[in-house]
Amino acid sequence: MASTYTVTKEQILSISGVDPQKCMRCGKCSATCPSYDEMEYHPHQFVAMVEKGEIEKLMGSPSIYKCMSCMACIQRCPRQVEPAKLVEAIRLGVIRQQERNHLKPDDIPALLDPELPQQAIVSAMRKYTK
Amino acid sequence: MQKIGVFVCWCGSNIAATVDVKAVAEAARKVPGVVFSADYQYMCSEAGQGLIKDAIKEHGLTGVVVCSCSPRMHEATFRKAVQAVGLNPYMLEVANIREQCSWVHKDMATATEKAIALMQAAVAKVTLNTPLTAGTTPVTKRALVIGGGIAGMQTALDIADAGYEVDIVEAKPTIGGKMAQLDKTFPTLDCSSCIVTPKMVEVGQHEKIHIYSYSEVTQIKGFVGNFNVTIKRKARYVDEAKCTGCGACTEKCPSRKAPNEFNMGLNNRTAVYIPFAQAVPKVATIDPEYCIKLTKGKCGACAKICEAGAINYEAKDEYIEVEYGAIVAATGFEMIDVSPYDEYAYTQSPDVVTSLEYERLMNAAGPTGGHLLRPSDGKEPKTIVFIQCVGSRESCSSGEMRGKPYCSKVCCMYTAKHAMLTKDHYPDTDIYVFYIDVRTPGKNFDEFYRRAVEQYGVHYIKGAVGKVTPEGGKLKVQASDLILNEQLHIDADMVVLAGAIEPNKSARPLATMLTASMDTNDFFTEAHPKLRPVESPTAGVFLSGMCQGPKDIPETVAQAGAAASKVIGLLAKDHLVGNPCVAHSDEWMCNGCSQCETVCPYGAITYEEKEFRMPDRTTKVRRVAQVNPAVCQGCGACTVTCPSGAMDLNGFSNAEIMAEVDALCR
Amino acid sequence: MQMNDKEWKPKIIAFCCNWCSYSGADLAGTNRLSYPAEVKIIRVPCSCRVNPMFILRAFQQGADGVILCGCHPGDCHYSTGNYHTRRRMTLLFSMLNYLGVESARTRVEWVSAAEGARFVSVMDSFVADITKLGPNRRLEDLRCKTN
Amino acid sequence: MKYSYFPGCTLKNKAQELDRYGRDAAAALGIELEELPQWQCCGGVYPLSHDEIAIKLSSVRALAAARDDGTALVTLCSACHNVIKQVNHDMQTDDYVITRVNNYLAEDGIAYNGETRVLHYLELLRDEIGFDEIKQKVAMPLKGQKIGAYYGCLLLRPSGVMAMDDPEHPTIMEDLIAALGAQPVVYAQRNECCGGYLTLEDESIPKKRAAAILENARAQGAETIITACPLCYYNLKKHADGTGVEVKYFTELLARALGVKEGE
Repeated sequence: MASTYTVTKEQILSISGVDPQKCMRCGKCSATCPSYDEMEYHPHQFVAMVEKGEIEKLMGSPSIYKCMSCMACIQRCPRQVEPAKLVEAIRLGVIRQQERNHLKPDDIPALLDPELPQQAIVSAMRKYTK
Repeated sequence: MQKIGVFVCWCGSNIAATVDVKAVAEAARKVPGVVFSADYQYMCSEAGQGLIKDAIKEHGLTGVVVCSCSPRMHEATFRKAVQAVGLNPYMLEVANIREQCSWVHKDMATATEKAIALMQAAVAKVTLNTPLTAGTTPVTKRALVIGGGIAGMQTALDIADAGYEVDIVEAKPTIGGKMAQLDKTFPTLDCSSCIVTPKMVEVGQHEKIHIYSYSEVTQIKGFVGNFNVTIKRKARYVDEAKCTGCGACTEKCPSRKAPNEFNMGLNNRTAVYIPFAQAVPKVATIDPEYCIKLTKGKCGACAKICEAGAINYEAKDEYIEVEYGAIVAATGFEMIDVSPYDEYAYTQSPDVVTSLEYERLMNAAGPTGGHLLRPSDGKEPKTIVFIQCVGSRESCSSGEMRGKPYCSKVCCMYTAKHAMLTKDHYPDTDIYVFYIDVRTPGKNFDEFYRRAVEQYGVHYIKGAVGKVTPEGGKLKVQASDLILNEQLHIDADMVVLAGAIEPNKSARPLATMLTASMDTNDFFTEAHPKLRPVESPTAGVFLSGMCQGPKDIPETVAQAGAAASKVIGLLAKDHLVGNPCVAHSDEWMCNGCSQCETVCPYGAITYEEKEFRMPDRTTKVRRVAQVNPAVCQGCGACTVTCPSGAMDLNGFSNAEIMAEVDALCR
Repeated sequence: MQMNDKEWKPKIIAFCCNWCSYSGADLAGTNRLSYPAEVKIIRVPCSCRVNPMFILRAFQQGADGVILCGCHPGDCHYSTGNYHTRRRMTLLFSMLNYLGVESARTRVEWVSAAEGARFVSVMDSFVADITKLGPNRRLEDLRCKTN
Repeated sequence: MKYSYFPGCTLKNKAQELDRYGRDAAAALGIELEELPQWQCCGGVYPLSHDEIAIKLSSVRALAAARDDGTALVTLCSACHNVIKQVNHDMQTDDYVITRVNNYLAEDGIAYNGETRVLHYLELLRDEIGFDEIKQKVAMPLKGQKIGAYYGCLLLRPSGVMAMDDPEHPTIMEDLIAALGAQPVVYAQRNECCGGYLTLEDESIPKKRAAAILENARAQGAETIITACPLCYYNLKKHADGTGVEVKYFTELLARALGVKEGE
């Protein structure tokens, strides 16, 4: 799933408000991430890859839909890097483009469990669609 | 009216080749106030100095300008020369026509013109100079060392060996500090107490050293050479002079639930206690919080058993005042409280311990007698995870910071030590060390760490621990391995936290009493980070050990010796000759605003209520600034800060500098 | 007072702290590095001794540029003096700017005792700047002139 | 004592119990929770990107309404609380957000600058009523019950903004459990994520997370765990069968202890 539109490193930094240069490469974000095993690129890699400018690789990775926004990495990062904000910014870089919603309203009914709280649907729509 | 003489040096050809020295001397004669001028090949030579001396005598000169090399070279030489014939040494100015003229310009006309301007500026300044006399103050030949750990002990010993009296004030009942609690020391693995307890004995027996244990400094007055210090001797309810340290009272004491500080609270002690077998002074102390007699009025078991009659339940805190010439801060460090890092479950499981607790668990004199047994069930741990940088190297950009922004320096090494010692005794143990960077600068340090990896098979993992979950008697450790790019899950039996080092809590109030500056982390600041590393900017205050910044034992001992040598250098003087170029305040102009007091880095300025006789013959009490010339270093920060222009600096007064400005702009 | 542009040389006052910058200037001399003779140095114990008044006085007396040199931040002999300098001069410079004095006429530079070459390059560039600006008449008080 | 109340979508629908017990308990404690006359969905998750403005508008409308009413705004659902509290913080500190949000809302005649105090129901219990007071009012103490608090992520993080409790060592729910007469059980996984909204796409992730949380709670001796979040409740309850751990809303236990739970 290559991106159809280039999003620059500068845009990602501006959307996220994150400064990846604050990272000291300790790995606390990836140590604390509950979704680690589901991800192709892990939180610390988001930081390093954004710093290096490898935005396209990240945009093409399903990892961006695996973050639970639990903010554990934000809370525990000793240098206040806030990796989850980079994951969010990359995801927005993708879904803000036309026809790039990860989840379409039409997909929802098939996923619906009768007990599922509205909160889950609303949150997922917020995270996955424009 | 000043009578000024101008002396122009050729410096061989160094000046004369580029500057027309005769023209400078000639020009000098035209400057108002100049009554004599001359040029000579080498002004700094005997003959040159003789020329100046003769001219002073002959022409009754009141001020002298020497146009020569930089004042940093020969100002002192010429000052001495003029003083020899009765002129105040501060009535001399040097015009720098070598380094800042002849050596940097090539064209003779230009260089000569500039030399003349520099000469004129110097004449303008010396015209306004006033004779200055450096004050002298006597020195009390006794030093105070605050803190009785390895830093304080070494400083005290070195000062005492030089023949000066030293007092150590130690807050705890015994000296010895943190080093007495350590098991082994890196990188040699020699037994810590085997090397520190003889030092403690030496300190205790030294005829020049007096130990005030279980005491605190509560007030410091005075300044370099003349400090007046109030020491609070906390009531220990045991007469130090009578107690023989036999320990009978500690055996009889029925209150046995007080946490044992020496063992990091891993076991309990009695209410009357001697911290450990080799304590100095070896006398008992009663913990008033746990003593049944002191809390409930009943008991008295210790008094009954004590043959020496040393127990005194009526004891009160005592305050004594002592005079000192120098003060050394050696207040040491603590480990931060690691409980805010509860993702490591320190508050949730007794098997998660700090490094210092681990140190006690391995120590033969510790709560487990040197057998490494985990606190929860007393079993030998098979898998141990060490976590580095707990609270060190944290960002200080937000107010939410849990830890410290600096590297605590010793953790990498002592963790390698812990790992190796554990493997030595229990080779089957699986040991994981999670690190951000392994920092081992130091002699034989990296070799030491590599030995842990290569010979002992300690698993060093570049990564962090995210969560420790105590469950079913195990500690489930979730961590990252950044090299393998994996998340690890380890079932550990113990987790050891290398918590950050922080200055002892008593350091901040002490710094306030000393008016010694501190950084934002509460480490004492040096007078100069490179050139004066063991002195505080506050004159007469010296720094020893961890209170200045994280350091290991050899560095601490080296710094302790350095601080001692500075103290000896000070105490060796009968009088301190001050720098007369100090600030002074015009009391009539001072409006009492305290701004100078705030900017002074030395605490040289204080405020006093003073009575003034007003023009209308009434008297008025006003609050005015006072500069202590023995403490002022003459930077001039206060002079510019003063909004009413009351503060001025001797030797660099507003009028003198402005006269130079005027002369150079002419 | 009319001067030929070709003959005109700027008057420049450099305040140098005794511990770093003055020694840096000495080192430039020791190494025989050259810089324009228009620069005339006044030695002060610390850059924080320089009262904004001195700078105003220099301009009033006809100086065309004033430069203030101190130890690098964090290296001050008196620990914090140059921090005071930095703040005070920021204020003074903005006031001078308000009065219409070109901001290039004033400068604060950090020069250590080991930076003889840096002292020279700082002075070269400062003199070049002032020369480009030409004479400063904005604050000059002609009543101060003796001739 | 009167407060504005923001129930949120889920409490009107799948999590009606959380809401109902909360209201009943509040009434029993003498607290008047007045539901905002008009409110819109908070958006479910706080946008972690700096430039998302529109999502924050519904929260600001609710906050402004509470301000105009002169009351603090009480939330019960963890997600609503997290969003509204964080948006409120933005409206106090972030000029970029303040300007843009107010530009949007100017049409509705709203100008808001973070004046409202946002309280989670738990904070209401602790800080406004007091656990000692609640202890007095407990009619049916939950004696002998071993209850673990499940905080999840949203109540505590980011701690600088949420400021409810220590993010790694919270005690607010444990203190409530103790006040209700039960025995609180501390277990490490209580502030680890349940898998959240990923459940919609891939149930395997919440399943793993729930297993870890429930197993840890059980191993540490908890019989019941309580939560304030409908999504945590869903994810945990779905996988609680056979673990021996019950999952409940904290309001249910509160209502029961106060003796206002229907049918008891």
